[in-house]
Amino acid sequence: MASSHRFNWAWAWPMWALLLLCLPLAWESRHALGLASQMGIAVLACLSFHVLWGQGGLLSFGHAVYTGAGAYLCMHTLQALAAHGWPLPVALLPLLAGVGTAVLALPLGWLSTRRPGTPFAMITLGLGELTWALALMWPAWSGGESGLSGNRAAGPRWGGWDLGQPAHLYLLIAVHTAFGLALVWAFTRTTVGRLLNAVRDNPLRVPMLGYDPQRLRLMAFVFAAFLAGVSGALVALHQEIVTPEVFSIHRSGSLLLFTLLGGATLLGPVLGGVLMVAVMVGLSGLTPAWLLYTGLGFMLGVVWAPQGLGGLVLAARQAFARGGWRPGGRTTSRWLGMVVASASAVALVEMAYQWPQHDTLGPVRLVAGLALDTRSPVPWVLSTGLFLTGLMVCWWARPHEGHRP
Amino acid sequence: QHGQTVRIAFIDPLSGPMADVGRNSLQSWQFVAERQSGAKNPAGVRFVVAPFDNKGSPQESLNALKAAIDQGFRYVVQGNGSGVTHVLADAIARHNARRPDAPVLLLNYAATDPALTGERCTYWHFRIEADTTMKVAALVDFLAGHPELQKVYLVNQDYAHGQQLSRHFKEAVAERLPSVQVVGEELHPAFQLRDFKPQVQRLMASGAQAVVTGNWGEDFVYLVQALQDAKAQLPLFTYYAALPGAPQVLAKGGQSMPVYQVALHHNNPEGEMGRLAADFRRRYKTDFVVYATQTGIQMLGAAMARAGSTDTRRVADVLDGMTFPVLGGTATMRGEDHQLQLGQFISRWQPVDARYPVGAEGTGHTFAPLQYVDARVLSQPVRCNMPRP
Amino acid sequence: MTDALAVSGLLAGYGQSRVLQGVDFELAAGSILAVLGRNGSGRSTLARALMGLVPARGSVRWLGHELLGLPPHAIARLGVAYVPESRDVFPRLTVAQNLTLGLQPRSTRPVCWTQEWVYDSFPALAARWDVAAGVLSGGEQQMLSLCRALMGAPQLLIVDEPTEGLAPQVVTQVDALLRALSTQGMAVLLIEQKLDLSLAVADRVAVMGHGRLVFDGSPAQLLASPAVVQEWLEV
Amino acid sequence: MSAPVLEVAGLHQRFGATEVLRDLNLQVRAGERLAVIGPNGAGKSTLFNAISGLVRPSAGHIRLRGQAITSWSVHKRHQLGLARSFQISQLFGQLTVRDHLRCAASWPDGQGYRFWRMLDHQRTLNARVDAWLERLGLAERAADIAAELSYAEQRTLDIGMALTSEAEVLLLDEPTAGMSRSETARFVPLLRELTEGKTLLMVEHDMGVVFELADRIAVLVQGELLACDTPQAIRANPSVQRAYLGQSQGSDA
Amino acid sequence: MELLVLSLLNGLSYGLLLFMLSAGLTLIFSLMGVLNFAHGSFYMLGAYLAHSLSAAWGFWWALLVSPLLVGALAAMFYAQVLQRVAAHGHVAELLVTFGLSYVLLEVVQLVWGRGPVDYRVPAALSGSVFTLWNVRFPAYRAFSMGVALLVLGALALWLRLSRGGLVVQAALSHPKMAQALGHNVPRVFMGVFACGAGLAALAGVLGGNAFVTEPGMAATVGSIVFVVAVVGGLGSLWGAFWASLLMGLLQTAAVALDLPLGGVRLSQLAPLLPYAMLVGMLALHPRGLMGQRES
Ligand SMILES: Nc1ncnc2c1ncn2[C@@H]1O[C@H](COP(=O)(O)OP(=O)(O)OP(=O)(O)O)[C@@H](O)[C@H]1O
Ligand SMILES: Nc1ncnc2c1ncn2[C@@H]1O[C@H](COP(=O)(O)OP(=O)(O)OP(=O)(O)O)[C@@H](O)[C@H]1O
Ligand SMILES: CC(C)C[C@H](N)C(=O)O
Ligand SMILES: [Mg+2]
Ligand SMILES: [Mg+2]
Repeated sequence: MASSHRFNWAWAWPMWALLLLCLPLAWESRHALGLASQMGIAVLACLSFHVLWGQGGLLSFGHAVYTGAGAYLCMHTLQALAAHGWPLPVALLPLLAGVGTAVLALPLGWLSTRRPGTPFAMITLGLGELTWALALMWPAWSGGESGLSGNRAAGPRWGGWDLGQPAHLYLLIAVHTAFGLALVWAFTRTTVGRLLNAVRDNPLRVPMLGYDPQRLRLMAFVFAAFLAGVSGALVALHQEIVTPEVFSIHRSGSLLLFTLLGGATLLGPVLGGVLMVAVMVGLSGLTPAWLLYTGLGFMLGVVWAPQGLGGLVLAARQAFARGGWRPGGRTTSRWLGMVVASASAVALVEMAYQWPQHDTLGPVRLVAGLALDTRSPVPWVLSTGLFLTGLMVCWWARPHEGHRP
Repeated sequence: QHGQTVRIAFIDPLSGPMADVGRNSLQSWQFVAERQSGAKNPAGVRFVVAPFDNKGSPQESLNALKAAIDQGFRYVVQGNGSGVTHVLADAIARHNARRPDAPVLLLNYAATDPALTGERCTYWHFRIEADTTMKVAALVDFLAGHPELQKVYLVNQDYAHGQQLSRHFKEAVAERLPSVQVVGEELHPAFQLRDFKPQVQRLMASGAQAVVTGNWGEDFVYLVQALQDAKAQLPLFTYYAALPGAPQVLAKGGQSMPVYQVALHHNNPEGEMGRLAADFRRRYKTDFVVYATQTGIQMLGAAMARAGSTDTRRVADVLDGMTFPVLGGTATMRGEDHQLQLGQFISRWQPVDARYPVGAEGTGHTFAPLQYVDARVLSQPVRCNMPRP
Repeated sequence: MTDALAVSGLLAGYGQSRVLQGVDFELAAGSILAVLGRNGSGRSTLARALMGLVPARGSVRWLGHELLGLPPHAIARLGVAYVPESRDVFPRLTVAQNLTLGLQPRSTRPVCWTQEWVYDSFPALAARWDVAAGVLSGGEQQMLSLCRALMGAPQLLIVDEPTEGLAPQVVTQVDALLRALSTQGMAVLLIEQKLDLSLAVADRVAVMGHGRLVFDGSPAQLLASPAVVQEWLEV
Repeated sequence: MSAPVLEVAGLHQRFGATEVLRDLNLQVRAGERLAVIGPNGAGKSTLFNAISGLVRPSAGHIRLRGQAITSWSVHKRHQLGLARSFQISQLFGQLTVRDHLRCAASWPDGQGYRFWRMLDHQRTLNARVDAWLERLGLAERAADIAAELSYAEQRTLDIGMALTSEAEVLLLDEPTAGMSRSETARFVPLLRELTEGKTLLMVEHDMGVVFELADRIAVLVQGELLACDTPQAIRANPSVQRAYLGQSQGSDA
Repeated sequence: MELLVLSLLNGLSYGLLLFMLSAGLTLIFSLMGVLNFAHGSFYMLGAYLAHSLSAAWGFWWALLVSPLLVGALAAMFYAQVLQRVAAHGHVAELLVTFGLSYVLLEVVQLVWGRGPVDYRVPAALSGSVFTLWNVRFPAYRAFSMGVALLVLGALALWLRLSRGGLVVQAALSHPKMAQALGHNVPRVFMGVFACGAGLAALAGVLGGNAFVTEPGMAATVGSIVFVVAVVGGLGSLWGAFWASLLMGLLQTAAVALDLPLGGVRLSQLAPLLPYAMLVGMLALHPRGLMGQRES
């Protein structure tokens, strides 16, 4: 994994922050706004995971414990605040929740970070499963399977600031995300940040430099927990409900997977977070086959970009720096082949999913006007043919790989 | 409002362990909506039902709800999972408070938790199926006629629906049928067990004479399999023995176990409902079991006709306390708690015969109606005082 | 006699950086070629390239086979053995297991180096035959790495700094061993730091600089040309 | 003569059945250079491991600068002024050469566990690191990833980390191993200069280096201290001849 | 008494099934170090294939062919995908195997539908072998216990005798060196991977009808197998064996006894036990029961 500090982010994060802050102005649709909010939150969560994995080489299978803890802390405070009418602005809850989570992470982190590698991964897995199950078993605190809900518009309002309105909430989220990104970026360039990389690469050597590896790991862990807590709290505010699901192993899983897919550079978690929402909210809304696409996406993604999508972007950037990308005959035709192949593959998949419910859902409509009747053989044969042709083109125009310097 | 299109968002599990039930419900809604669109409903509107998969999770349900609202849906139907219903009801109440101009209505077509029309009732939630207290009433009514069944064992899912069923069953027998005693009770995690052997072992050990379960979907299937493996013969009282997948399994046991079902549904309805069910089976190759969908569409049609509009606010006000025609009678949406007052069938699992020729899921067996328990019998006292806009 | 190993125009490197800029040399069976050079001059890269461990271009012919493009295990099965400078013993396997892995699957060559032989000639290993190789001392690991390579009864031995970390006595022992091997007809490519040792052992010495062989001749010739030593070996 | 800065008393080191170090006693005076020699597997590196805390001695005591450190953790020992290099280089694969030295210099520079200060802004630290890069001859490699260094460069970096920490007591395990003769020739004087006024323990098989650098030589055989004396005495010592030097006496020297 | 004996037997048979599952993972995860997230999916695929095959040719053929098919598939996957990314470390492997698990799940649901399929115990084995205190012990359970023990024996022998195990362990630390010694590391890895997958499938064939064959079955065993592998100790077959038995017994005992403690009942805690055990084990003794290494 390429360590993030080798790529200058000095300009990147303020621009990103600016972009985020401008989005709601650009968008009318509440749906798009919702998506953007979720992306912001997801990015924050992935950033927190990045601190552990990208910087510390710690692969956590139970990170949802901390996002979840943040969510519940936030929700409980929100309810209390609504109940007792505390003069505490809701906008501050995420930070509070973050701090609370960090405190919580101290003992758990101490337990988890004593050893890196598999023991860490598996302890976090265990803690994750335990927390999830316990939350379900303790409805008094977790609200049982239908969870706790609250009203984010509660609490004192200052100067027309009304979190009830999506745009305002969005701004809150954007600020936190930008702030988190800046924080992580800075962290990667501090002494501790660098030593953390050292621990990641060779834990045996670090003590000989006067530092206690576990303490370094623990610091990273607590910092990550803080970010996770903040993002969890934002989820709570965005959804206005928290269920034990926030602890589910699937949450931890998707956090892990998409951050890894993003890659170990600071760009990774950003891409990962955006992609996570795009897939799990966007794609799953578009097609019943979204899981299949996700699975294939992971496989191809890793085969093509083993360093993660972030790595891919950086590589492209360097490629441009070195005289740019010359679309030679081969490259273009390869891309063409890929497009054809994947398009027809999508057609096939969609038809495969549709034909059992042909009567309910009728023919497959990929693009306006084009209707594929899943019961006539024609579209099947056609798209299969196209698919194979596409593959053949790709193969014929494949790059001369590997064995040359 | 004539000629208008009413878009209804269907939010229920279309993937995961509850997917089969969800998909069947979706098909029912779409089928009924199509069948009653246009001239066939008093309001002359066109009903369209769009699916939103909530993967059975409250969180996802909220995402789905957000998406639906953003896409301009104002009518939401949901039922598979009382937990989810609670969440949606809360969220919708919040939303309607924030955007009073275009409120959202929630038609709950299956979720049975009484709290939905009790402690936690809201103005925007309408239940068009009997709640657990009513179904239990029907059960107790039936058990009263079977004095030989003294020892009852409860097996339920450990979430709102199952918990409430256990609780209210115990209350009801304690109150109205003291002769019956509950000799044991299981509350197992919902949709997580694959093997009910231990539960069944305890059940058999308890010397029970009858089992009552509200389990549905896979939890019902696996329970029955375990019972069959244990060669159990005691009668099984159920809510959801006709939902997709269940009859197949029951049929494997043949008649080894007497099975009863308390539901709006049985496999051999007469008249229009019969034709409807037949057409449905012809089209989807599966049974039409969610009758509440039919009731729901009829109710909306009637309400819109009366309101002379499809505007949710107006429709809600009309629904509040409205009595309207349903297949084979009338039903009333009680104003105080928005709980539909409608009777239930108690049906029995038996081989198809001349009188009841239609088998469940194409098996040689069917649910044949034993008795129709009238709404008046089922009706329960109001336990709700909702804030009204 | 014929040249068993013929390398010509060998280019190799890592990613963008090119290390070998075109290396040519021959190596006859039964002779020892010592490759000298400054640190970082690319000698280990040469070894790796011959073994198929780094992407390379050019031509490497060994007993009539073209080695380039073959995967390492195929090369090894042609009787080529490699002792890396970083020893690379398998830390979690015992010494004995490490040696076993030196034996090649379905090898047709006669096995002349048995574990007994190893333990006799390197008592240090004999004492520790059943401990995990990872805990061996540096020198012990070096011996193990060498013996492991010999277990496969190779005909070409590529050794990268075999005497590093060895006590003087053992160093002399290894010299003797290498000489013995070559007299038994094995071709040895010796990458060595210690000039005097190389000169003593090798039949021919090559000097590498800037990714090329800047000198190739007998030890005597090298000593006779102080310019080369001056430019490519001294600081 | 000054009090010993490092003192090893009655040190035993057992691993299961094998006894690697037997009743080892050793005193090192401040500012002296002690070379530890001995056949392979004699226990030299193990001795270093025990002193630096990588293994817990089975018995015996270790005192560093007057403190009993026998049960101290590794990093505490370093904080007390003990640094070492490894026989088999221990580097951070993904870090650049510069960052290696930065990490090594952080503690002595008083950085502690600071997570609010940017590395780039630590003037003294960076100045010190640049100076060391020059001295070690790694300056032009400063921006490269450690994994891309050649073997000898990696060895240099490993030793460089020990030196950069500028600790009182240095343990170097075969510093010149893997270095070509010329590199060694360049390195030895450097080493002498850098360890001026510091205490140096080194394991070395290159007798040339040993006799050139060491004030005293300790000969370790089979985990026992065979002799500990001035180079001349050791060179003359017949049992050492037999046990270690062999005929190739002072090879390469 | 009966209850005790019965749950003891149930525990054993469940434990042994668990072992068969984790035996495969012991090969793939703790030997090869591949974080294989598709293991549960191979288990599921095995069950579904067995369902169809036994419908076509009968159970015994299914028992034989289904694991072979899955093994072949796994081998192809390894050669085509896993091998390419292996160079980039375990994270890449984790991702692709995870992707595979999604794909397999969806494919299975496309082919066999989203509900459970009716895969039943073969008639030949549906009887019961013996009866203790009128507790019938199903022949099928006995049979699958036997198979599990057979697997254990075979694997133990293979690890003892063949050099494959050695090569894999060696390649774990220095893949290139192992290859440079003339061992075709990629092929060995492919073989071991396929073998592990085949074992998972075998577990599927036997577990699919002992329990239920449905799309969720992969997820249910997904993480428990890792728990077994780790509690047993990485790289240790016997460790995995004892760990599986331990878990099987603990869980069934917890469910059967079902003592009330505090607010909850023991049976509710049953699913937690393995993870509690995992955390405890790692906290106190990270090498697991008989592990050779920590990571
Ligand atoms: N894995 C690698 N990636 C990139 N560059 C490398 C890699 N390994 C070596 N190099 C570079 O290739 C050049 C030659 O390295 P090589 O190890 O062949 O030198 P050498 O002659 O063996 O020196 P030494 O005496 O230190 O072993 C060096 O400049 C080194 O930086
Ligand atoms: N953890 C351990 N377990 C068992 N034996 C060990 C362990 N560590 C070292 N040994 C043994 O102790 C002996 C001494 O090892 P050590 O590394 O100290 O030798 P050394 O003097 O450094 O030799 P060299 O000059 O080759 O480096 C070796 O035989 C080694 O096998
Ligand atoms: C569709 C029904 C099975 C839903 C169930 N009655 C519940 O309330 O959760
Ligand atoms: Mg080298
Ligand atoms: Mg040593």
